[in-house]
Amino acid sequence: MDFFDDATPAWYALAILLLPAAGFCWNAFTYRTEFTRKRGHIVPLLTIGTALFCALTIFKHAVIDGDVGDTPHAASATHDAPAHDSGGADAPPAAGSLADPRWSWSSKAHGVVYRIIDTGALRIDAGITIDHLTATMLLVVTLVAFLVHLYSVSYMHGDKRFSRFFAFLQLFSFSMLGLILTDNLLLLFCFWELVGVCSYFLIGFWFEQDEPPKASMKAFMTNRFGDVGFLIGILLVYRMFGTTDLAEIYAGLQAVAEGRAALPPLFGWEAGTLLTVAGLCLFTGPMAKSAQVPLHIWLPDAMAGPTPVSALIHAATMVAAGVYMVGRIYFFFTPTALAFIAGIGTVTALVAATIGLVHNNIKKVLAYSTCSQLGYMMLSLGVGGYSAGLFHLYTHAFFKACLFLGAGSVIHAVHTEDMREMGGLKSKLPVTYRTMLIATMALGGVPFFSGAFSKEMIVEHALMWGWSHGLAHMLPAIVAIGGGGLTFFYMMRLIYLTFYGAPRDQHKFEHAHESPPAMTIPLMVLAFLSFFSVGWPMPFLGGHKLPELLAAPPALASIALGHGADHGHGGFALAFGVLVLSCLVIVFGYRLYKQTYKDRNPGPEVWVARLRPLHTTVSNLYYFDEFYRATIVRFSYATARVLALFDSKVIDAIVNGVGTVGQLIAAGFAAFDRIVVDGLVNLNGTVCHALGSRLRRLQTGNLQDYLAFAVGGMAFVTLLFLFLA
Amino acid sequence: MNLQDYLHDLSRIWPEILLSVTALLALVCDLLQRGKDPRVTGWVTAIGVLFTLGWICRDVGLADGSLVFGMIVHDRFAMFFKLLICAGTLVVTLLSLFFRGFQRDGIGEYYSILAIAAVGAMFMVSTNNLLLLFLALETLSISSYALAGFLKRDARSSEAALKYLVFGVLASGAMLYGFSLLYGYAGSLDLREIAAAIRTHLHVGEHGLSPAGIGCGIAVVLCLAGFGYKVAAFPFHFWSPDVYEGAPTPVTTFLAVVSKIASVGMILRFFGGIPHDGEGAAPLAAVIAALAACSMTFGNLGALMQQNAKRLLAYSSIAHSGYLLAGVAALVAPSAAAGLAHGATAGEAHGAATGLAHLAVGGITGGQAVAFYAAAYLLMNLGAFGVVIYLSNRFGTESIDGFAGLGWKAPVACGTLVLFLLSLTGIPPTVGFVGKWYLLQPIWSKGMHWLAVVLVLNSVISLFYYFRLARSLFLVDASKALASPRKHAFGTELTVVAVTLAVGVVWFGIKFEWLSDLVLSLRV
Amino acid sequence: MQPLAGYVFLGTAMFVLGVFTMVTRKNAIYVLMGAELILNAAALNFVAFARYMGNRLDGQMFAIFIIILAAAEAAVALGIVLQIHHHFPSIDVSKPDRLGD
Amino acid sequence: MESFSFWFFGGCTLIGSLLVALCPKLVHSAFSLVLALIGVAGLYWGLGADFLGGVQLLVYVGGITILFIYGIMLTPKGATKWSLGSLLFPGVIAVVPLCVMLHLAWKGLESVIKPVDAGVPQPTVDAIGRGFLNREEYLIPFELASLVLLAALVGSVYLARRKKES
Amino acid sequence: MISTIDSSHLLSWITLSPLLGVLAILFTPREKHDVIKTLAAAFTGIPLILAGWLYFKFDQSQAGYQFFEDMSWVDAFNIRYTVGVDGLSSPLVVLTCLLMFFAVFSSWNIEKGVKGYFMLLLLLAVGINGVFVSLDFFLFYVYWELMLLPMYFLIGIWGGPRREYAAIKFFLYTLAGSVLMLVALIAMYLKSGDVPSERTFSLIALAQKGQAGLFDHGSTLFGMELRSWLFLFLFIGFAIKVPVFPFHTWLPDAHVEAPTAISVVLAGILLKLGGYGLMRVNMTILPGALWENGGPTGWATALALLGMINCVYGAFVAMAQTDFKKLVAYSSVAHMGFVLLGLAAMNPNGIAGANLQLINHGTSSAMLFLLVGVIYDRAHHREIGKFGGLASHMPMYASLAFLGIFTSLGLPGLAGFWGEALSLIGCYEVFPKITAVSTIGLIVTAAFFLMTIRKVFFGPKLPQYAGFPDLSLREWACLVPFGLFCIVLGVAPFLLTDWIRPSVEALASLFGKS
Repeated sequence: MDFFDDATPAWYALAILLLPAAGFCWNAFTYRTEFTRKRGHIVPLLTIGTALFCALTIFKHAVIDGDVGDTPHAASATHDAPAHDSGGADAPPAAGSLADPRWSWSSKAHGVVYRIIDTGALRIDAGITIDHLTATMLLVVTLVAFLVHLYSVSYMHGDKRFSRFFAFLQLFSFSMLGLILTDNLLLLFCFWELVGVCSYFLIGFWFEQDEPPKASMKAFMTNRFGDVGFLIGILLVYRMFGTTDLAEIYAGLQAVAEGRAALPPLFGWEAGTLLTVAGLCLFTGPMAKSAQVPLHIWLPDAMAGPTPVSALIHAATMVAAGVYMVGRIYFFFTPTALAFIAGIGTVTALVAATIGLVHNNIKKVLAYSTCSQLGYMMLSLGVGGYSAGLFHLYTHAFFKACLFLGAGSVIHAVHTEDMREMGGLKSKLPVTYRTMLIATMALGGVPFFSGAFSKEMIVEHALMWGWSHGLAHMLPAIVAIGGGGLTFFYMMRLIYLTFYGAPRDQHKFEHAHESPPAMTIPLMVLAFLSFFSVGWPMPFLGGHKLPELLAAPPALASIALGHGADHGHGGFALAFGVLVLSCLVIVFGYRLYKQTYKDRNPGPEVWVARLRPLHTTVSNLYYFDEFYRATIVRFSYATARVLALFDSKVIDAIVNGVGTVGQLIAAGFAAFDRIVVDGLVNLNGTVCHALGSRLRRLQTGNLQDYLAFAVGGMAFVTLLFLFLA
Repeated sequence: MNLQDYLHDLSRIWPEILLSVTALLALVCDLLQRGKDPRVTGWVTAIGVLFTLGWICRDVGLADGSLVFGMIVHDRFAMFFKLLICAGTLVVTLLSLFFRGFQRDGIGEYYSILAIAAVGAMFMVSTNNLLLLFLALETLSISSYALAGFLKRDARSSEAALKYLVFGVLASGAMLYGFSLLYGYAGSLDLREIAAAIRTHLHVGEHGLSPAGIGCGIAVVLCLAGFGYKVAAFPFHFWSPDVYEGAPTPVTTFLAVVSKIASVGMILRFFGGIPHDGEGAAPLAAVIAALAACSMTFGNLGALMQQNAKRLLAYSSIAHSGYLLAGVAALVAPSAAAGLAHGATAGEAHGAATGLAHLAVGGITGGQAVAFYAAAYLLMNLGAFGVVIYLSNRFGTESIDGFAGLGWKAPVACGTLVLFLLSLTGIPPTVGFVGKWYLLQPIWSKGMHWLAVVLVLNSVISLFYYFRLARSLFLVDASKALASPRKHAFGTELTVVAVTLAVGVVWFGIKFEWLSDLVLSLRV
Repeated sequence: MQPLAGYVFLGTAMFVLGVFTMVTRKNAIYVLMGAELILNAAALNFVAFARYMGNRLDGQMFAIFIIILAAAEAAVALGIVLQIHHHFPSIDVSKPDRLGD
Repeated sequence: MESFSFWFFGGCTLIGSLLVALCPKLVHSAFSLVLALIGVAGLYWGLGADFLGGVQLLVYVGGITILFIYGIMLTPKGATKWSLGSLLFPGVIAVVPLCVMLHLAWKGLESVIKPVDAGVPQPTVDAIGRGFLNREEYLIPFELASLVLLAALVGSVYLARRKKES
Repeated sequence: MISTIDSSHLLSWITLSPLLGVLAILFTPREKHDVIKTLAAAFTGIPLILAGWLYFKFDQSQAGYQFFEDMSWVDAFNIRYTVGVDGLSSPLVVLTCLLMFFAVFSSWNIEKGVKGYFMLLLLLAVGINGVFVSLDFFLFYVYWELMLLPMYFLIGIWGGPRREYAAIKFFLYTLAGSVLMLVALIAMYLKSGDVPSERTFSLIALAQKGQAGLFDHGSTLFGMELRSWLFLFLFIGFAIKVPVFPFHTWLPDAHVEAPTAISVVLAGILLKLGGYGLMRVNMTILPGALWENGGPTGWATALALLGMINCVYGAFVAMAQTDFKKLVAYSSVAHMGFVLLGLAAMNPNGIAGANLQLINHGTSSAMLFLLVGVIYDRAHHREIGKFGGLASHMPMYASLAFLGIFTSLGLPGLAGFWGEALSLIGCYEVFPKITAVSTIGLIVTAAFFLMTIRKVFFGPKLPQYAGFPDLSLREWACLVPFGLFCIVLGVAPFLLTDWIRPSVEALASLFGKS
């Protein structure tokens, strides 16, 4: 029986999803027990291991075996092509029906649905979608997560909150997997925020120190900015399609693209503007989560968290969730929105890479590298390299995790993160060194390493896009190519400063020793994955390369606006050209590195001196933090303070004052007197009291005054009478 | 002269007769024991008043609206107010009996004068003749002057009496002059004819008021001076804080409750004839509404900073006069519906608004609302003064600061005080709330929306000072209490009185159907 | 027959002068005398109106009761004035001002 | 004759009242009050209220004035400070609006009241006496008046009584 | 409108059984603290059990009123004792019973004036539940005001240093609002019929008449038509309770000064009364004031604008607070803004969101106040700046605090999210710009809560807090149920939305017609 014929995959997926959740609960509720405190890693390892197994199963059936005979969900009844035949990436959609030609499996078709909410208007039926992208992501996440779990057993050994660390890792795994599995935009948002919170707690794991709490808050707040944009995007989408279910959104947009429906008029905007704005709103989420300029500032700071966390969350998975999300709703982006995405990706790739050149903190260099690579991915998605971007996500996850874990191993050995205190560790940490070198090669895009495949695809797409859009649009391609050199340079600089040369801190050097197997085994596995690439046509993939299976959906938004999918596959010539170009750039990067660091001719100091203003700017991270601090942060605090003052001094007073009729009378009574506005409530100095005391002056105690008042009163009443009559 | 008629008429004023006899008995009793033990006199009076009260209760159903002795109306309205007056007098008598300042020899006459004052009050609400009205009013006033000065050793009591007297003489003189003018206008001493004259003259035509209308209005304004003085309404209220503070507390209670309720009854009698078939006296209503608004505002604002509990209650009672007058304004105002009906279907509205149907059409009238509020006011103010007497008896202080923390030392009495204050503020489930609710209905339906808003906002202001009392009593720790309890302070007796009234306040706040039905059967 | 206006004028004058006396003179006896003027003004009005509305009796009756009440009032008033004189060795009505805000 | 009596007694009343208000010396004022009250009594006679005039003379001139004179004796000499300046402001405040009010009131009344000349008034003693005792007329006021007087008597006695106990 | 008529008087029992407790405590000697506390627990427990019964017996497919009781009260004015619940009120009744029960438990350490305290607390329970179940406006009003006095004394006697000020401020503000409501109540009553026998206080009848347009064509007063006056008066009455800017300033004072349990009740339930009232009275009886000629009126826009101001303003002001409790109080202002936004939307999503927000805020803010209470009991101050490193000293406390705070800042998966999201989704359909601006509130809310976490829980251990014990069993038992609610309602919001859906749809169906 075919795996995807019944609801079985849903149970596997649910196991993947819920086992980590159960692990979290176990660790959270038993954290006082001796077992959990000492052996808090056992249950998490079991759950994540099982999840890995389930993910492998799904991957096997969906990708390797291609057990996809089941009819896909939604409006794809017309589509009966087997998944493998979806063939070349970015193939133009068939004319006529714009149904998603890609294979996908939905648990809803098999009755596995969780109706989470139904207000009568908004109905969220949570289901599970599995397609090639999902299956791949599941595998990546569970695998890296498992390895990081394993690594942490040793790395976090002896930490007083050992079990809690695993609890949060579990919670994170749960959220991340949920993010991947869900088929609903709003639920995606939910998991999106949840991973953010896990990240928050894990960054701030060592909260006694000064740095982590600040970094964690910064991370959460920056993400919150993005999330709010995301949420507004969801609101717009809901307003347009009346649903947040991805398949239904797809169907809705499909109807628009096929001319069967029209978008509701909103704000008087036409459909293109509307879709672009919605797309850009949605994109603010990924911008923050995937650390794109200008919302990238949190990622380097997030390195304050434990290194396994950096590897898992801030390198391999969570930060890539933005890219994944853009891929998930790829059909929704208009050309304008995509161009914007490409632009952001380009800037990010460049900016982060340049910062990576000058930083001395090993983890931060890696962080900026991550940032830069995420920029690559966005760039790729933006220029239409759907499969390239997602494939880069896949390769990057492994080699960057490897690098981080390696860095962790180094830090574990020398107890510093500053590369200026390292050097010469090659001999002391051979395994770490070798694995990291392999990962560096992969990251640098050295041919035959995994990174090379994805990177070249990106460059290829960027070139194609630039070619078809005009010269100004070549910038992404230029950055993509040039960035390769920068990347290789700063990575080699990292390797050099860490492992080569003479030890710069003898004391630390002497105490350094290779990490235990629990740490080195994950390193080796990841190094293997960095080298061994499914970028090659794989026999177990039926002779396909993995990226070919990650086919882009029809660009519905573009079609709806009358654009065709306007660039196709580049062909072998281009691919070869790019390969050559990349090699040249890498060689250039290596030359630069060799000249500067190996030969010291001229040494880095000279470069620094020569490029002083540039270096200052870059090493100050382009003053992003300062800018935000001076504007948004300061503005918020100032607003808060001003409003609080306003609240206590003005609103309170006005309401207190006006709330009593007293104020009105007081205006007449005490025009010449100080108008006291702190109201009826304050015992002294209220309007009413001011009035009251003025009234008291009438009550003199002198009888004849009273008589005069009474006579005056009669006159007053008479006047009143004459006036009112 | 037919003896049968004579006896018939007499039988209709049995309560007054009984009370007069009580007064005489009290006097005789005092004389017999040579003024030695005033408490015996007091109990005699109390029993007499109680007996009268019982008689009134028995007679409420018999009221048929007939005219006896040519000038006394024997109707439900009169009986209702007599009931209130008598009940009030009974409680005042009891409070006097338990008042520490009255526990000495030689004041037996007090009870006698009190009873005579009550007789005057009863005639005030039951007559439809200007002469008897004035006479009854003066009976009440003159007795009250004497009562206010009854603590001869206390200079403040004498001062209060003097102020009450002089102010009273001026105000009632002005009223009397107004009466004389109204006599000229109406050509009669009969209140119904006077009311008809007011209605006729105060009709605003297209060219405004006629000279006669203005003159008649001024005459009414002069009368209002006297009425305003009696109920302590702005701008004729100046005497009241001083007198309330200076007079012996039971007398203050009498002035604030019985005298005021009787005066309100009198005002209703006086103006009750004005509304007729949806017509009224718009300018007069406007004047009364303005006075009402001023009274409540001045009373409430004046009360804010008072230190003496009695003085505070005096200002509060000014404010309550404002509330009552607001109801009177609603009574006098021409009905909004009638104004409409004149334009459209005058005939229908005319037909529907006549006779008994006036209840059905207009809902509750201003007069009925005032009557209900008067009942509510009776309960809650008697209660409040009762507890003030309790506190001054037991702890020797009348100042709000002096009350600090006493709530913890006398939780029951002070708890009931909070309840009375709640009722005075007009918060459910107390009778004060129901009263306010009653008042607001005719005010709103007569189109005086602004007055309704002013009224409710005033009740918010009033909360502030009422709850200064509550704050002082309960929000201060018992350990910080300055006053210490005294012996022989009639604590239990006064507590029983207070609790009884408190039960009434809550009972009529929840099950007010009986009272409501009674009030709705009043023809005002 | 003498015009009614004359009597009303006299009444008005007495009333106004009475009020004037009450408001301005400090001596309690003056104040009470002012009160008597006011009462007499009203009584004169009653009698005059009764006469001019056809020799009616009710106005006169009213006047009689006014006199009775004036007497009663004066009696009580003097009692109170005595008290005041006892407590504040004076019968100046502006002296007692212990009560008041 | 009627005219003369009106002018004479009216003049007495007016001058008496004025002097009451304005005389600096208490004794003079008291005697002016007597003059004014006698004037009023005369006016009553002129209006045909013979009994009332008598009562006015007896009760007021004979009774109330005596009370006042008793009160005057309480007053220390020279205690009645008095100057025009101190009177002017409250006086004007009190009197002018009152005059306007009463004038307007009279103007209105004048337009309404229809003088009916019912001829020369008859002696009223008999009618008044019957009225006091007639069930339909003034019996109740009459009885109530007795109560008032009782209360006033008791009250004034109590108030005026020197404390025995002290 | 009426689905089931109840002969078991379930709602009356729920509402009035605490009164029996008041009586029982009244006759208990003052010194027997434990007996009094047990009695209070028992007489809040009984309604809680009955509320559970209510939950299970409630037919979630019906939009009409269930457990309906109707008795005559004052015939002359057609005042009746009418109670019943629908989907809008029944969750709030359950919430009330729950919170009152826990309020009793979290008051267990009260030592001063125990007898009075618990009597007033029980009286408060009567008032609150009464408002939720009343279907007669007069009865509604009576219960509405009944709450004031107990609250005044509970804050005024057992509160913090400025308790007197806070208590009277609370009392005055609320009374000021409710008297205007009284005026509107009377105006509606008088307008509801030409003769007294036709006039009614029944919310059901008034709703029918109002929906038929009875109040739409009234006389104009001072340039505003009667309907607008009615709406304004009622709105002010409810807005003060919500509280809506600019009537909110009583709230921080009252919350800060009130003892913990009372803050819990105040934030957890009392604020809900405002939102509930807006739905039950303003929207149901005067739909025409909000939606006319196929579009929202100025009132609806004003509602949304005020909601926006609440969200943003409340959050910013909260950010500037240094007192933990005050911060939580202002966060309530921000949160209630979402209720207004949801109600202004007048569509199923918005109204459902508002209702969810009511319930969720009821649990999360209650939890936060309990949490503040815990730390105040130990440190005797609430200055955020003076704390630090509490996560090390009191891990269990910190965990629950994180749960509460993240619920409050609207983390998906926890209760707070759904209310906010649905309100925003709903409101976005009608007032997109206002909604977009309101989301600033989300950011600022996150900012100040995270700042609080950083300052209070994170950072190095401070010696002065070294000896602090973690949660006691009683505290734990009070907090954990709320935590569970936060999670359960977060992952299973359908438990609530299914419950309220028919009523929400019925309410929403009044609007949106052109």
